Amino acid sequence: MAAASAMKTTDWDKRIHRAVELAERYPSAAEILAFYRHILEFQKTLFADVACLSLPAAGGKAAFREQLDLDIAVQQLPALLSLVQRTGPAKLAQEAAEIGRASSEQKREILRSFLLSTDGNGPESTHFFARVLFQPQAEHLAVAQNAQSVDSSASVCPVCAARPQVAVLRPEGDGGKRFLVCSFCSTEWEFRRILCPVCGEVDHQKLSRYSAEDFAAVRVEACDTCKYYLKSVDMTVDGLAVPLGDEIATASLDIWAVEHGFSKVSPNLMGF
Amino acid sequence: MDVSRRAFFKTGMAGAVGITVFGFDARPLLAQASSLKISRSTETRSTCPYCAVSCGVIIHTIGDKAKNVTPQVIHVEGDPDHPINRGTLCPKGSSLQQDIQNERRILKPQVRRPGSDHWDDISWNQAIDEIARWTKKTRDATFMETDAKGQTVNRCESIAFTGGCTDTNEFNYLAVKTMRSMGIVRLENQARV
Amino acid sequence: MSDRGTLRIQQISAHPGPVAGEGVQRQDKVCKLIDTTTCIGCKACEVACVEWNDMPFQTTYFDNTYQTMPDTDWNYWNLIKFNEDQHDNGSFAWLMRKHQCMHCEDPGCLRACPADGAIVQYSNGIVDFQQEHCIGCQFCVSGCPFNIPKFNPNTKKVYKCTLCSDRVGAGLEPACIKACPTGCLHFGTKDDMKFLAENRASQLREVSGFQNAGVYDPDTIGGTHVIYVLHDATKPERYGNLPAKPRIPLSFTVWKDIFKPIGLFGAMLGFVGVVMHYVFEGPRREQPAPPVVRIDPPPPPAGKEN
Amino acid sequence: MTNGWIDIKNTDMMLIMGGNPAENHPCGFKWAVEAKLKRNAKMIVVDPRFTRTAAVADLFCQIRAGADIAFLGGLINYAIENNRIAKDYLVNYTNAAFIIKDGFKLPEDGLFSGFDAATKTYNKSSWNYQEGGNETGKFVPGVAGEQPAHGDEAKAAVMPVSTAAKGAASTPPPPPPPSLPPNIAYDLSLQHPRCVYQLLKQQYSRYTPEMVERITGIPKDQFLKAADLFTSVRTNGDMKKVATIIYAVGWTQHSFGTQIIRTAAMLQLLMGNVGRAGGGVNALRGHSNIQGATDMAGIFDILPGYLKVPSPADKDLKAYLDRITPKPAKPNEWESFNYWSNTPKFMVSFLKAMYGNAATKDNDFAFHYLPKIDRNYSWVEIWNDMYQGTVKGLFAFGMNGVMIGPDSQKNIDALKKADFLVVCEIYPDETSAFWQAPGITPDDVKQINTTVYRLPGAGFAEKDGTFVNSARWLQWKNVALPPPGDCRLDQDILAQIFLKIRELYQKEGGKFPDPILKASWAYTLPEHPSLSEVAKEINGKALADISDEKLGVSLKAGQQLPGFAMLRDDGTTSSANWLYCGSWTEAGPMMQRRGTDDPSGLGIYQNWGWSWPANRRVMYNRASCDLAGKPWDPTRSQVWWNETAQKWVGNDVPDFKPDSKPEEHMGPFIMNPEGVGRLFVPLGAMADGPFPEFYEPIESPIENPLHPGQSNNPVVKKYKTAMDKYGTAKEGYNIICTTYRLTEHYHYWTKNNPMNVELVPEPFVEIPAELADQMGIRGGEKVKVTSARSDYIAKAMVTKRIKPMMVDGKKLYQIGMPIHWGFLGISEGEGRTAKTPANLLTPTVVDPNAYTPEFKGFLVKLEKV
Repeated sequence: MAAASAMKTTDWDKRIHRAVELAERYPSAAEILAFYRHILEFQKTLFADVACLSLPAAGGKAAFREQLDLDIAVQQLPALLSLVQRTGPAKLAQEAAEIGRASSEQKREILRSFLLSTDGNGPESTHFFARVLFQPQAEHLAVAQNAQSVDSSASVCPVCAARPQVAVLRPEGDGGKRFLVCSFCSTEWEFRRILCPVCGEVDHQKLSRYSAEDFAAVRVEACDTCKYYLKSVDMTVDGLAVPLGDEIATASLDIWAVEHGFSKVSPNLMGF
Repeated sequence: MDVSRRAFFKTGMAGAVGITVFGFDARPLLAQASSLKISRSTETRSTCPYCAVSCGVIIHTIGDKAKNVTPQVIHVEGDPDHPINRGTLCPKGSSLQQDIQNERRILKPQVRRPGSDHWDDISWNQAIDEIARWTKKTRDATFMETDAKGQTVNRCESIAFTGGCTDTNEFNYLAVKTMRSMGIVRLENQARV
Repeated sequence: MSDRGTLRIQQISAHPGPVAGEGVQRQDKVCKLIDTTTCIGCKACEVACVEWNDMPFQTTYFDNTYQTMPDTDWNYWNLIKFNEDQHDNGSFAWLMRKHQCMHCEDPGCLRACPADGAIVQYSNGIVDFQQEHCIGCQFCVSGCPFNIPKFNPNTKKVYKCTLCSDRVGAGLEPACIKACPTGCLHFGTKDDMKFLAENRASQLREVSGFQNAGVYDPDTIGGTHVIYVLHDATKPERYGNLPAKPRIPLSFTVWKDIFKPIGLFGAMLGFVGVVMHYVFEGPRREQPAPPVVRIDPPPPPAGKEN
Repeated sequence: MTNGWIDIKNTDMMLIMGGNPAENHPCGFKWAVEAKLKRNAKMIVVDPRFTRTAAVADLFCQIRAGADIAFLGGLINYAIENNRIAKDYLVNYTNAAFIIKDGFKLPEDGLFSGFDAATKTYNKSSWNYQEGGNETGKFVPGVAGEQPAHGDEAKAAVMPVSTAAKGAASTPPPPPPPSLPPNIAYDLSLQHPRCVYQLLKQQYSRYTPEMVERITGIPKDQFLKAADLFTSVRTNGDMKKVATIIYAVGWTQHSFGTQIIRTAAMLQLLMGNVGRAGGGVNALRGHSNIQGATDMAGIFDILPGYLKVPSPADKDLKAYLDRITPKPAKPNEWESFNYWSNTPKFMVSFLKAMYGNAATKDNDFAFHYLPKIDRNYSWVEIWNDMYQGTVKGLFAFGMNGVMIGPDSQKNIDALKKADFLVVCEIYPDETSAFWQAPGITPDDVKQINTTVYRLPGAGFAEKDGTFVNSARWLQWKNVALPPPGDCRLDQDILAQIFLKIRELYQKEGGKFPDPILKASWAYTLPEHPSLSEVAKEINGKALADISDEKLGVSLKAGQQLPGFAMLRDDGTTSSANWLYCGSWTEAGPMMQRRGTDDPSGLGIYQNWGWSWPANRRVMYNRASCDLAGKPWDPTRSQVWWNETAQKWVGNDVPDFKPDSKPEEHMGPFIMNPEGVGRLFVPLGAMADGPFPEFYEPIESPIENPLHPGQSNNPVVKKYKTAMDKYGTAKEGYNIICTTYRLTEHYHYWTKNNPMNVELVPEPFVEIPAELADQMGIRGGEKVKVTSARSDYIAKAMVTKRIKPMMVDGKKLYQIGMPIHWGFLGISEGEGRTAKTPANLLTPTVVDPNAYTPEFKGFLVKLEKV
């Protein structure tokens, strides 16, 4: 598995730079990417904090979220709320303000409930705050656990059991080997081509790929059987892409997909 | 995923008011989405038809049968998942697209009549009728039910069938079934040559 | 796709003054490693090069060799050279060397080029021709110690391997690399490739009995961004005229050393000179000193260079 | 391949001979390179030419084309002489210890015992084991000692005993029954002079390094270097390391091709390399589905799954099954699985697949619907008989017989005599256009009365279905696009022709219409048979409710069979090919699987596609373990005996009876009735000898140095039509010629692809530089190569990669040419070639076992044009 290469703070810089670059390239998503960049910068500092913490011993998949440190997240919540109020979109900023007014017990509960959910990456704004706060920890933990998947058809993350955010094709010989990127801990795991990550469909006639000239390296990989889709970032076309960022920058493809009756496997950090 | 979640995600992107659930302005995105020229392609797993390493290939085809667009192969990729070739191809495999779409392909049935110095077009029906007629005539004229010792042989020695080394197992079985059933004993492929 | 904007320029031909971005945003030096000891001469890399660069098919002719054509061409940048290597002691080898631009650290073509911006060297080491600035003078042909730049008489421009600068600019490896079925081609940072190459060379020395195995990365031109592992690094000539000590013709070194410090004025003079030459004499056909290395060979004698 | 492509990475030593994988299988060859890089494995290449494979080898030996048995026999001799053999393996897993009947004679004079010169065949009754059980230690070695070093001494030690034994040599014994004895006599000390090991040793003691040099042209010191290197994996009998042998049609295409492969197999058995990861005897097949086409019996002498075709003497199914089903033949103290004892189940299930309800117990399951044969109808016989006027019609589906040869002109002339020819192709090919061949005048054309149908078939991407690779992997491919123009799927074309014929028989009657009318054709769309349906039919299904308690399987009628262990001989199962039973089960199409997991790291990939038999990837893998069931090399553990579970388990599917305890001493070679590997092939399996013997190619420049009186393979027959001419050195045909393929081209197919044509545009002849110098030929000049059949014109490639060689004291030259050009193609169309297919030159003569023509190593003359 080429996945789960050790995450370093420089990788956060790479994501931040890419978000800036993408915002220039795709004005339609500039507002979203600008906010995403702020979030990344915030997460980068969080990551630097957790990176020096000692980690609990590796546990099972189910226990992954339980290993995350709630206190750190609670402690960082006010800074995030303030950031969102300053730089976030209206609705989210309003939400941040409301949470800010909640009791500390309520705040803690919001974050705790995220840890209890098995797949709490929904577009709800409460999940947004929790996700932003726990993700750096999750990434750190995931790298440390270095869970290897022998199964190239696992539809959820072998480390934290969350759904994939985006697929990435990395060069393998003349072709592109597919990996899925976890929507929570950002682990990449090998996932075979011509296979639906949601329903397991293998009939190539039902697995369409939709691409637009505007986005050379990103396309919609949709399944006609379950009607779910996942975007894929083809690094054999653009080796500079950062899958999570490019996924966000190509939001108009999501609109196209939704309008054509497909549903996304997992909403991204920006809520779509 | 259950239906309610699906419905929820569907609305997750852009509401009627032109903002996303988080309140981003979705109008530029909607505008871009409506101008996207989307092409649909499929990826088909296949096996290189040349040597018996059997490199996996993924054939990228564009075109939508439903929309009456003739499918076109736009790319042949070494299958990165294939354990043997791992995405690589030799110079023959790399140029497979030229084999799939090649202007030298024969595209219609033809017949060369006795004594003729050229090909004539022939319809499929006519060709198949004539071939069947030839086969029956030849078989009936030469079929041996017993040999000189009176032993049952049920064979036809006057017709031969050759081929199959670059066709599928299933085709080969149909060849065995049809030819052996006609008593044809001269059944050969590239195994010896 | 072809996003060369992401590559930082380090040197520009005939360019006065400092180079934009030079020394400011350095990128890792890139390098292509060719292990000739595991190359099987299958030419998958040639096909990949033709396909990626969208070269027109051309008619080739049998020339007493497995080699696709005698030399690289303006529309065929990557060629495996097949060399029959007979030694006096009776030992024999069939050496196959993937031949293409070496992307010299000190590029003779760039030094020789009088046209502003026609040849650039990116800070990652790739030497790239910008045909829109090329004036067709073919000085670069003379300046190259590896006989790489090739003139297209129709467009009156010179072409060569770009190390897929468009792909590298997009974070990809060159097209030839991905095509290699035996994995004898590698691409990465120069440091990594050198490490890999030296490891392989020592394996060859220690396990395979090639006592002279080594890495070709000639220091006479500051090293190259295409390096070879050779069974016998002491005799690179055996691999189809790979020079042991490639050198840029003196006149071009001098040309650059004299004119570049003078800056704008000198370069203008040089450029004007070339333009004048073009105006009065038409595009250059024959080279001034130093003499052209590239001479159409006579019909090869029996058994030569297969 | 006994092993597989990826498995090559597990080897320590490669002998690549009779094949050129770097050129012909580049993406498979990567695993050979991997072994070199990661394991420091060594590669020895033996070939008439210094090829692109040789270019990356550690050691290259240039061999005279066709001298392979001498080289391999020399290796056997070297391994024995230097104790580089696998003693335990040899004694327990091969028939080394078995004692051969008195009266068997080795071919010192070129003939084994039993030769009948009149019919050019052998009476093989003496090629058999002696009955009698354990003789271990009962033989007291003679004065010559137990390990005679030289052939003559060995002979001296053996001959008196064999003639003296039982005192029955003077009176001819009655003809023995044509079967193996049930209780084979054996000597575990391997000392008995007639035990297989001693005979083997004696046979190959004649293949001294000096003799190898005389025959092969490989200097003695080079041969010894190669022999020392190859056998070094078994230094002092240590079993850890493994060597593989890799070959292709450079071995098969000789008038003794099968025996070359046998020599290699014997060497591997002797050294204990069969069944092991990184070992084996590995045929690299040249076409995408030639393995599947052979498994499915697209050849005259077998039925699917390598069942034998019935003969006229098989008066009913029982007689047939009695004849072809082997009975265990082994030492009483040993076990033998004798898997072919299941033959009746395989055969009845096959007949049920073919004829469905029309195959009943009462009609012998339609046994007589199948044609019966008692002669050779192989490839060259088709053309020979067509040339002689007895074959009147030919179907050619993707097979270009004119180009393939041998003797293309004979094939063209044969087609002129046929009534009809049906060609299904994707490109215009030389066979359908035979009447347009160069040299045929407008007047000639008028005289050609053959009706030719050229039907546009479908390319690989337009069809689904299964290909089987060289490693026996079944892999399904899907349809990527529909055929262009009026092209049709090949299976549809075949179905439509057959159904039309059936319709004619229905309406009009005719000769023995039953099998045509009753062949099972239950496809949803009869004129467009779905290959998925066909694939399921090939796997087979239960026709009634059946169950097997021991396997814990019970099936309802109509369910797909899980594997061949469920096959029945009572008509309650159908399966068109027992070997593929398990490929499409109730769990789905196993050959479509794409699991990329390989937990052992050995490259087994159990969940990718499906491999016959029973999804095992390395055949005979029981032999990868010692007697106690422990892997010879624990770092390459394939299977092993699990004492707790009391069964064989492992990373691969054990090729063995799963619950047979090691102490039962069941042999690992379960397809042989003896259960062990055959160093000596008893009775009828080989036409030309139980041990391989070196014979000269039919066209040879020298007399066989071993026995000049019997130079060629004694059972090989020459053909006798006016077209069949064989050249001799005396007539001036004194250059050895061989043919081959190039990396850049695939047979007669890629000459239609511009990129491949650009890479290698024209035909050529590779000529040694020394010969070219003598003849004043310069590279690029046109030369004419002439054989006794015809001539071939192309440009000369003057090369140092082919050296002159000293063979039996004579200086000889070899030349060679690729086969890819004919008279239709891009270069041909541009007038850039002489339009002379290489196979104009090759002779019609075949290997007596596999009927493969001798494309390699024939004689020619060379001249400047």
